Amino acid sequence: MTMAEAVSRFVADGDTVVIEGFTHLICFAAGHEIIRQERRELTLCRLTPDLIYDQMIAAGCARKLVFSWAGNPGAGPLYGLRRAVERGEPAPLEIEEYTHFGMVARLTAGAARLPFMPLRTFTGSDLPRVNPRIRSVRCPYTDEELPVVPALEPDVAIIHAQRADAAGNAQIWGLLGVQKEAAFAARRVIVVVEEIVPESVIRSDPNRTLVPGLLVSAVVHEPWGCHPSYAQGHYDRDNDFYVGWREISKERARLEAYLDEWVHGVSDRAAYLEKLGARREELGARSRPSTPVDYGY
Amino acid sequence: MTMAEAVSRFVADGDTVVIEGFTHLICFAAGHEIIRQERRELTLCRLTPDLIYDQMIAAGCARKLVFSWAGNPGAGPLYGLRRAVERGEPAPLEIEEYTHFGMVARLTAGAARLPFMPLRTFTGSDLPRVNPRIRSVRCPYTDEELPVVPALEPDVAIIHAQRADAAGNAQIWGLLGVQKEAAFAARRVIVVVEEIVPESVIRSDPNRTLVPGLLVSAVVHEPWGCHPSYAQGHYDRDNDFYVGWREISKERARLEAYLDEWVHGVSDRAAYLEKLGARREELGARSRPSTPVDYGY
Amino acid sequence: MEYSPAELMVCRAARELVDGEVVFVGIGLPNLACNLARRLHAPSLLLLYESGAVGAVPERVPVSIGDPALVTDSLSVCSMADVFYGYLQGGRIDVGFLQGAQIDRHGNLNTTVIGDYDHPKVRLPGSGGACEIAIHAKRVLVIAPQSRQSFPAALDFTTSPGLLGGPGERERLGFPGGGPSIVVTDLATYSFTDGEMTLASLHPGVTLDRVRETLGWDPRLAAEIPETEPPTAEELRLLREDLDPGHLYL
Amino acid sequence: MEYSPAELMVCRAARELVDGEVVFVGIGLPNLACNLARRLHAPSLLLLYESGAVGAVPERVPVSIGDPALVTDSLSVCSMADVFYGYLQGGRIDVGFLQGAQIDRHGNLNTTVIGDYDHPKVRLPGSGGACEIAIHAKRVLVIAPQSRQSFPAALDFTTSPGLLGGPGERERLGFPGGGPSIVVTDLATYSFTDGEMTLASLHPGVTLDRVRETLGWDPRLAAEIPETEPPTAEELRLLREDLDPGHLYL
Repeated sequence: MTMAEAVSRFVADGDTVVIEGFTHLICFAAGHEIIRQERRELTLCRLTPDLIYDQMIAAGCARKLVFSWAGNPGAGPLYGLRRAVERGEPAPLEIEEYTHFGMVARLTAGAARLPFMPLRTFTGSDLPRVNPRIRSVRCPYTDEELPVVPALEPDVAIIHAQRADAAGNAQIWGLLGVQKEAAFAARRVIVVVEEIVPESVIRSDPNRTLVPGLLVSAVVHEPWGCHPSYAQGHYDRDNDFYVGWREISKERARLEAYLDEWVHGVSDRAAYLEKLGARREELGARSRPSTPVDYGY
Repeated sequence: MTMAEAVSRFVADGDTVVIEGFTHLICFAAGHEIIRQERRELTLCRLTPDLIYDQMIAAGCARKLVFSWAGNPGAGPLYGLRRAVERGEPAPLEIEEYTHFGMVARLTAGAARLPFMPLRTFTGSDLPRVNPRIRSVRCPYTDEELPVVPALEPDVAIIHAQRADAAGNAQIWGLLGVQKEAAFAARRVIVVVEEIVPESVIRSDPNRTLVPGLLVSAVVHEPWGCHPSYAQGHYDRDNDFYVGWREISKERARLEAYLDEWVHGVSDRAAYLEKLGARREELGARSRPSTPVDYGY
Repeated sequence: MEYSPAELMVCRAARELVDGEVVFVGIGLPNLACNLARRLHAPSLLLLYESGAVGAVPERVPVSIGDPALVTDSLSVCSMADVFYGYLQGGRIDVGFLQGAQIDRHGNLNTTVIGDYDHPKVRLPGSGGACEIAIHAKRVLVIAPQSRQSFPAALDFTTSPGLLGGPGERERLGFPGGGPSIVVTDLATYSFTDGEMTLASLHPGVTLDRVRETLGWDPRLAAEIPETEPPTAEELRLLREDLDPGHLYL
Repeated sequence: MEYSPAELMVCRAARELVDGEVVFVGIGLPNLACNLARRLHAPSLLLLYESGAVGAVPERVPVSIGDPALVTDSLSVCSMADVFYGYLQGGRIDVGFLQGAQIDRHGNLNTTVIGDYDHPKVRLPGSGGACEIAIHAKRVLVIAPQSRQSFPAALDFTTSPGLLGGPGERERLGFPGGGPSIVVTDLATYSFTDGEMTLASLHPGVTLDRVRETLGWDPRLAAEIPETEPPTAEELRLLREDLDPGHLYL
């Protein structure tokens, strides 16, 4: 399925959307297609909104942001997000804020179809004061009050993986983030991959399958779909782009010019990559293969 | 470290002990050494007590059993356990009983140092009536009552793995059972492995590391340490032995004769294997290597 | 063609499975029924074993739920936390198979004790994953040989809930799954009406009297009670030649 | 030998780390401090990054907490659920590093907003994992440049608890970790006595007046206030030649 078709069929206005990936495997290709298709009123959830949600917020896709750390990792603020929160530009943005652990626990609960998860954090912080969704239960064994967070069950999760078979059985290595939890928690799952492989490759290492095909609504083959994020074993993070985002995003007009040129101005990811040109050669990965294991009996 | 030393140093009378592994990677070598060293008053915890706990109970090591399914998988009852429960032979055995999900949740809570975990099971069953440790909490979002189980934090967990480095960073493939949860839940961890490998092998596939060395008190190199259980990629399950256990265990005297011959009668695992002889050739695994992945950038 | 009661039970259960469904499989007859269905009308049936093997394609008859043959070439092998939290409680299982040492008219199951819990006559294995399968699978297929002992008027212990006391009880308790949809014994099959096992078909050669003699209560009868369709030659060939050539279970 | 305030801060923080400890590492100065300690007195320091890399041995300066160089050749790479449930809440972390846009005298930290939460003057990134590191790490090292803005009398928002209102409060709330043990700024280091930041050493060339001018309260003073030991030539060589040759952070 093409990304355009997957977004058209499985991402609707008003949806709660998770495009996950902790630094690693953030599917910019999907975010850009959502911008191009002008989805509106989305509730965007991610631990780290990162540049991708900064762009989607600046493009007017979002009504609300659910998150735990909103910065450009190692390179400053997310100005698109800040303009929305501080000044309501281009539209007001409601925020619902947790800690990383809180977001992990919310997706863990969602994946297990539990209404809540207990966790030991928040105590002594002002976060529960500004977020009434953070509550507590009394432990029936120790009688202590434990903080809890509510399940997060997105309408759609978009999960980038290094490889999957045609049915969407997806294998991920390197940083795993909350990709598995997000997939199990979601009502619909779009799996985007660097490589579609024969089922026999997946079956040769079944422990590596993080998202089973039975959860998957659509499989999209989109090589380099994460740039400027990265895919271990395929291409490096484009740190220069991340650092440069500070200047691009600082002024609303310049950020919008970026979107015009690099999102609206290209028809799909292939066109984006063509425009990216020689940068890809600099980012390509050197090989560091794993030692195989043996599944025989 | 030898198994004798590991058991001597890290398993004490009265301890709560978990030797885990769901069918796969059950460390009989450790169980036999505990019998040889005549540990007493243990609280033995496992989802499936299996033959190993049947033997340890018959040998008089256990005061209490915490479990969820007590049978010889596919081959009848565990008579040693039944004699202890039904007739108090060789000693009365207290039991504390859950479901598989309940035991998984107990170890999940223990691994996270949470006092309890919620889960949707038990409702409509008589199990909560006979096990007052199964309780409930009210969800502060949906107002429903959810069953909960208390954390299980064993004094010692014994985890068999296919390979580890000298520091105990252990990699497991095939059935994973609750090996990770048991290791994180325990105060002390003994890792037993088929193969000690250079650290570089572990580092070549870091996602495969299920038990990190920082949890590990002792690393024991004990090839074929699981027989008659199995190790994927190394040797098959000795199904004939499992089926034959029915006849061995049926009479107390015959079971004790088995222990005399195969446990007390051998000094260590090497002697057991020598006695096992040619059976090992029949059980050796054919090779089915995984397709490597690439960790480069 | 001659066939055994176990063969009939497997074939009848296999026909309950719909292509594309996700089945939580047990060892023995359920495993044979699933693999038979996969060879015939349900090639895309997805088999998930309690041990964590998803999309297993065992090359030999698995002797245990953790047989290494269930791992090799599976689509995914996950932890048991994922099995129970992610797949089962996550609502991903269409069909579960259960057996029971005792089964009552509402499809409630006992696999824990015969006699008193604290002073059992016979100590049985316990729940394993049965209680949660009974609660979460969208529907449950029960396979068990029929006798007055195994189908008593009242259970000694309820391990896994079926339809509990009758219609509406599962809904009242908020159970996500629908509970037992069929019971296949060596004599007959039963569906459920008004929350109670209802004789739906008699196996070839079995009389209504024989059924009554081997149940702990007088069974409710369907309006029509046809003969259970016997195994086909193709089903028997697959079972005997491919699926259980060593007669481990049949 | 000349050195920058950041170099001094890194070297001073590195000396707080004990060989064999498990450190929850952040990017920037904490990462440099940990890798410096690993090269000198703490070769067995185990570095765990929030992103799930355990025992990382980065071949280049990581630009982000999820840098691929933290993954390649790590001892283990796990899910974030394992990081927070297993390692952090599981009590496996000896040392955490925290920074803050605002820090108060009790070591409480604000990384959320300047101004009112609902109408912020400046919206900061938020907690990330800081709040749970502050609660669970056995001790916390705080590194931050010092100014009246960053060390105010009262925080605009408490993101991550330090010693809260003072002695005994963490214990009363059942916090597993001990909270901040040291604050290293570009001017001085502070330990904690009676739950309050206490000036413990002045960096070379810094006066007590300068410290007082750049804190939002009059600081408690240790009985003796020595000069902070400056970086050694070997520390500076490692930092400049090996650990941050591109001057990304220094």
